[in-house]
Amino acid sequence: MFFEAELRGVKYRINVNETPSSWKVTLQADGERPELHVISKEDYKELDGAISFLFEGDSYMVDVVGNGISYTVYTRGSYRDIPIYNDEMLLHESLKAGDSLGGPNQLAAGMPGKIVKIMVEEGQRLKQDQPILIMEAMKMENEIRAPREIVVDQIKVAIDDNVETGSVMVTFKH
Amino acid sequence: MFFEAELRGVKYRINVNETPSSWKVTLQADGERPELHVISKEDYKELDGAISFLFEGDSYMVDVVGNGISYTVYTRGSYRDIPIYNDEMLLHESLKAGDSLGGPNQLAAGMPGKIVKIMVEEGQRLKQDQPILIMEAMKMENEIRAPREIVVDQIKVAIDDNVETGSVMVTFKH
Amino acid sequence: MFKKILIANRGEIAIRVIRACRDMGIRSVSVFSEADRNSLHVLLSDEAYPIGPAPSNESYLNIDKILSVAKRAGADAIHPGYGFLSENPNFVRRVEEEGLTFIGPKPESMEVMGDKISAKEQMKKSGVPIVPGSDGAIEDVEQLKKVASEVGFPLLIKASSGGGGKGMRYVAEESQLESNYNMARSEAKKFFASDDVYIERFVQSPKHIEIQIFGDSHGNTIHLFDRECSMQRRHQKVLEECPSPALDEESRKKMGEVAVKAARSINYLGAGTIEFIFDSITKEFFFMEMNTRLQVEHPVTEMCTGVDLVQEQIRVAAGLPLSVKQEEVQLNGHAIEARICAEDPVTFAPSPGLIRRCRNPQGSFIRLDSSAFPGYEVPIYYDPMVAKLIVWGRNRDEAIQRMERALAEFSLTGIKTNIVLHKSLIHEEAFRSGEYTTQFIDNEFSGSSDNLFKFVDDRVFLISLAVEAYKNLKPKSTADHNIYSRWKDVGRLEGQR
Amino acid sequence: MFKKILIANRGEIAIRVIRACRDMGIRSVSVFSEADRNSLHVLLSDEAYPIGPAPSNESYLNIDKILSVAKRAGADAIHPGYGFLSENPNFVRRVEEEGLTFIGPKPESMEVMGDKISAKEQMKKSGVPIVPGSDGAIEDVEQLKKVASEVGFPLLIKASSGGGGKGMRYVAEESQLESNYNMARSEAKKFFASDDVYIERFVQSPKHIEIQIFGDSHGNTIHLFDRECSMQRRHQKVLEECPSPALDEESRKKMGEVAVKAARSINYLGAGTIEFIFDSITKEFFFMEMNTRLQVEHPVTEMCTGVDLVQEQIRVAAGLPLSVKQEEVQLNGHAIEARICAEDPVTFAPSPGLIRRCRNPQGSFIRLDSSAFPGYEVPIYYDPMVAKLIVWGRNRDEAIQRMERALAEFSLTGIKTNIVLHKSLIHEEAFRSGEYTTQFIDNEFSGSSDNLFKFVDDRVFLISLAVEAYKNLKPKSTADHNIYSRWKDVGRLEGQR
Repeated sequence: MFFEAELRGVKYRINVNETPSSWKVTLQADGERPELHVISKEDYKELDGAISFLFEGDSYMVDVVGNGISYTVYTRGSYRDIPIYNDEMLLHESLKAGDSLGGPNQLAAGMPGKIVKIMVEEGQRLKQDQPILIMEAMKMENEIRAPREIVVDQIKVAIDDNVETGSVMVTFKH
Repeated sequence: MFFEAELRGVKYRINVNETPSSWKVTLQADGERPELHVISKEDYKELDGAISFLFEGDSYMVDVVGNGISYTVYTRGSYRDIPIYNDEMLLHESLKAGDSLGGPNQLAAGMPGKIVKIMVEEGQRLKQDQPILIMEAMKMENEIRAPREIVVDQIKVAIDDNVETGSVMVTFKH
Repeated sequence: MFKKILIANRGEIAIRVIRACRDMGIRSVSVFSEADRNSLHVLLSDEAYPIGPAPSNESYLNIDKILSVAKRAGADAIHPGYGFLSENPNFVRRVEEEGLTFIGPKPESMEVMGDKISAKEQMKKSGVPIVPGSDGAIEDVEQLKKVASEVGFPLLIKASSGGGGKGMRYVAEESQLESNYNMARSEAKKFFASDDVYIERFVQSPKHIEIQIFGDSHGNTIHLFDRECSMQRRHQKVLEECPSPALDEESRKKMGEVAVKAARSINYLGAGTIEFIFDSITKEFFFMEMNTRLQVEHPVTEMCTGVDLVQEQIRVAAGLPLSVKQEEVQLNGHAIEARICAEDPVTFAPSPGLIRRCRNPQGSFIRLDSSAFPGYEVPIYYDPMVAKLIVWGRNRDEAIQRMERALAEFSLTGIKTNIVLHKSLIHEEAFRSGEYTTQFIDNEFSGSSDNLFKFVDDRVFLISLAVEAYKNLKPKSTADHNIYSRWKDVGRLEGQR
Repeated sequence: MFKKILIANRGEIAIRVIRACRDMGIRSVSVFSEADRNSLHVLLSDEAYPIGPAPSNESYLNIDKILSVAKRAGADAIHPGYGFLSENPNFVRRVEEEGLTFIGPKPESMEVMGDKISAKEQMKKSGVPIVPGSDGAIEDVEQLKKVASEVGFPLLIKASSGGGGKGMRYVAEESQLESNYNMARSEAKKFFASDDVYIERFVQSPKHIEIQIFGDSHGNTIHLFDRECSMQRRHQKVLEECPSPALDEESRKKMGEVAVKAARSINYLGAGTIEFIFDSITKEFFFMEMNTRLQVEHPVTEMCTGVDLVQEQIRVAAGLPLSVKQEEVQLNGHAIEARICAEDPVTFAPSPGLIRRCRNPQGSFIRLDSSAFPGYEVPIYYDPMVAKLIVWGRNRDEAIQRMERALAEFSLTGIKTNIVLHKSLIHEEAFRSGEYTTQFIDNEFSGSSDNLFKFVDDRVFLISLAVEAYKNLKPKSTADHNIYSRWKDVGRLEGQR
């Protein structure tokens, strides 16, 4: 199975093949030669909800959380948010593009929170970085700003509304 | 649903009724009057694989492990092994009686372990408490003895065999 | 001694108090909002009662509800933890009116120390050094200019009832003075309902060093040495140490004595903290404020003195004398605390949500006070701190090494946490040398993701990711052969491009 | 200093050593048998390699395999933990032949202290008090009778190469002497391949008190005070304390000095323990044996002295001097350790199997060294100890209270554990008074289930059980209406009986 992923600004082409006893994973960083890793399934095991991964002698406990095209991988107190794509994924994404999170013409909540202030009106033309609204989460106020010059279409939230991750708060005109 | 259970030598009749918002549990100890407990489902919730049970103001984190007619209940560093029966359970048990664990005419392993010594022969008549075999588990030798006066039918294990919980090791003549 | 204590708080500090109660054979009663039925303090306390909806002002700040649970449960004392009602003199009076004991200082102490101007006046009277500045609120622009020229630039304008950096303004030179004065007043009015502001000298290499003090009702007032809390981001403490690496023995002694003097001057009862601003260059220290409650970072003091500060609070509230005398309090070794928060370590944005896995560090010379567990959903309504990791060593180097070990063992996934930030901070030269100031994180630290995420081979991330993404897609592919075939064809075409 | 240490062990002690390595910036290499691929030491170490099948003699006792992994991984030292190869002088020599460093004493020390008779002779020479008894093995029945009449009854016959109570016989009076002698010899022959036995006085109210000693290669030998390990079942330690509640300061000082003298007499290198039998009545103490390795219960000493004994072992093995001098070692407070084992607390039968949930205690002044986690299957092949819970207090009472609190928080389900046994033991009057002897659990403790299980309201168990049993049955009932109806009919008939 073929994927593309991006990590710290570098694009990778990744190929995964499963055999009964191992995972064959080819990593190819942009402009580099492909690197094949044959990982025995004994060295890559699920355990306590995580993965115990013995890699080149080193022992890692890894968590992989996510689905679709957005994953987070944790290990040793560190983590990476890694976007990953393949054609099937892109197909699925395009099918649900109508209600995707924070698409180009809408503003969706990146975390659950409560709307404490709205600084714009429907129909208003905004400059890039102009404040749109303030959302409170965990005692902190987060100011959400316009991603570019844009015109507000609908405001779908009111002050004191609680919003969930992904809720569309404001739409923009095309 | 009606059950009988036994705890610390006392027999209990227990009746459980579920309503949308609560559990109605009647406990009746042998020779005592029945005691009805209405437990709100907010006070009895599953959490982190356990049960958070707020009972008469007290907060307990309870684990219930088991199935069939044999349960273990844990809380606050303490636990109880509690046999529980109702007619359905007894029916199920009788259906599989042929291969039940440690029935009257066989000796089954109560824990996983390794056979280190066998002191009897097939056909031998044993006195009550006469040693039958020694099983090793976790660096300890456990001597298994005859439950009563009995005659050995078949010996189904050999020295150095690893046995699992429930493995029949010796059968007796009827 | 009390039979039953109600804890008017949540999260790790409620659990901390529950443990002190258990240690003393006292029953603990916890309260919980609708967002906290599944929180650990509910599970660990002996008793637990609901007190209303998630927002704090309808639950943890609702005095009536808390008192009604206290009476219903038959509690004889209330521990407020920190935050919420812990520094509310009205709450203390209400508790006392109900015939219960408040575990904390007298309301009068809260009042005098709660207002920055009256606190400063009180301290000045007691001979505690304070930052040069205005005596009380600035009346008008004329006085502003006069006092500012005495104090000198740069200076700060602060709200009298303020905190957390709100209503505070930095003034580099005289030309900016009047406009900042007006902005500070309007912010103060907005946040604190009073537009009183004052000015004071801006210390250029400031460290935040505080002294733990303790008074009982038998006339004893002691200090339990110092804590350094200069590792802050926007006035929020991130990492704390006991003792401060910046103090020499003479300064330490003097600061302790001054703190005891300050506490004595108001007949302070219970646990309190005198915060000082320490000038790294001149070695002067000035009174900043007094916190009339237990601090988040109290465990570092416990690790180095062996004194259980929460048990001591309970003893003192019950009318017993302190269990230690000043000369018995020994500073033994070095402790560091890392506040583990549900937040993005790069942007510092809060990251509430479901905790998937939680593998806690263990072992020699470490302590964990955590409210996290697998399957726990960190609510959006409260503080993002989910745990405190505290380590001890015979000296600072040992403690730092143990912090590094414990952070590496700490696996908390599903939400974002600042574990990786702490890993990075303790490697910074400014931290290693002990010379960091309160400005370090905001002005000097390059907390970029490259800097933070240098600890693990990228290939480990990529391989794990790819195998798990494969597993997620595979069942779909095999279950629906058509889609699988179609995808394979697309994949092949793709491969040929 | 070493760059990489291989740990030739498993479970909690392997993890303990991994943590010391991390604290010192040394890479750790773990090894695992086929039964241990999922064990925590594999997950927590920096590197991990398989060494063969589950039985110890094919893996953790297999010197060739361990050395081959050490070479492959490029380790420069090997830490043996306790048990397994830790007291095997042949292993030490093999390690040294490979050019690696063994973290532990010289093989000669192991040899002289490993044989009970030579150990006793060595100690006698060094002026260490030993239990009155035969000088070396008993030659024949004639000598047996002569020495027995000098030593007096009751007495013990022990195997020279024995341990763990095997080959040991109690003789109450002269008439039982000869038969027991013969039985002891035949048992000794069977278990230890040598029928050498010796006799010694039976101490009537014996306590097990041991001294932690440490030697370096620069001529320093120190002790780190005492531990009391009298809470034993059939010679297996259950619960340990530091310091012993039975020693006065004079005995403590004397015992420490004697232990240092004993260690010096064999130029002992590294961590070792001199075990004494202490007569509660006469306050005499006699040398019992020396363990030439780290003890399971070493954390109680660490908690009270602040010295990390494993780091110290590594330092000393690397040729560095000890990090503390005798006069710097301070005994601070009191620590207690509970060994948490996968076993039935009433019958003491092992209880291997799958751990379902594992909620660990946390908070102030406690430490946990555990190899347990949810979903871990405790294997049948090794020791049943899965964790050590250690608590500290400024005094013994504080420590006991904290132990009670931590045990109450400890939730380990799926397997049976002795957590409830510890809860019961620390409530016993003999424990509270500190007067318990090594006979307490075997002879005085009424560890019946009624006694153990008195801590929780029975109704909590019954209600939870009934609701969960209901939930287990309900889906079946509704899914298959016929069975459900039939059962209901039977139930009704049943109800009418």
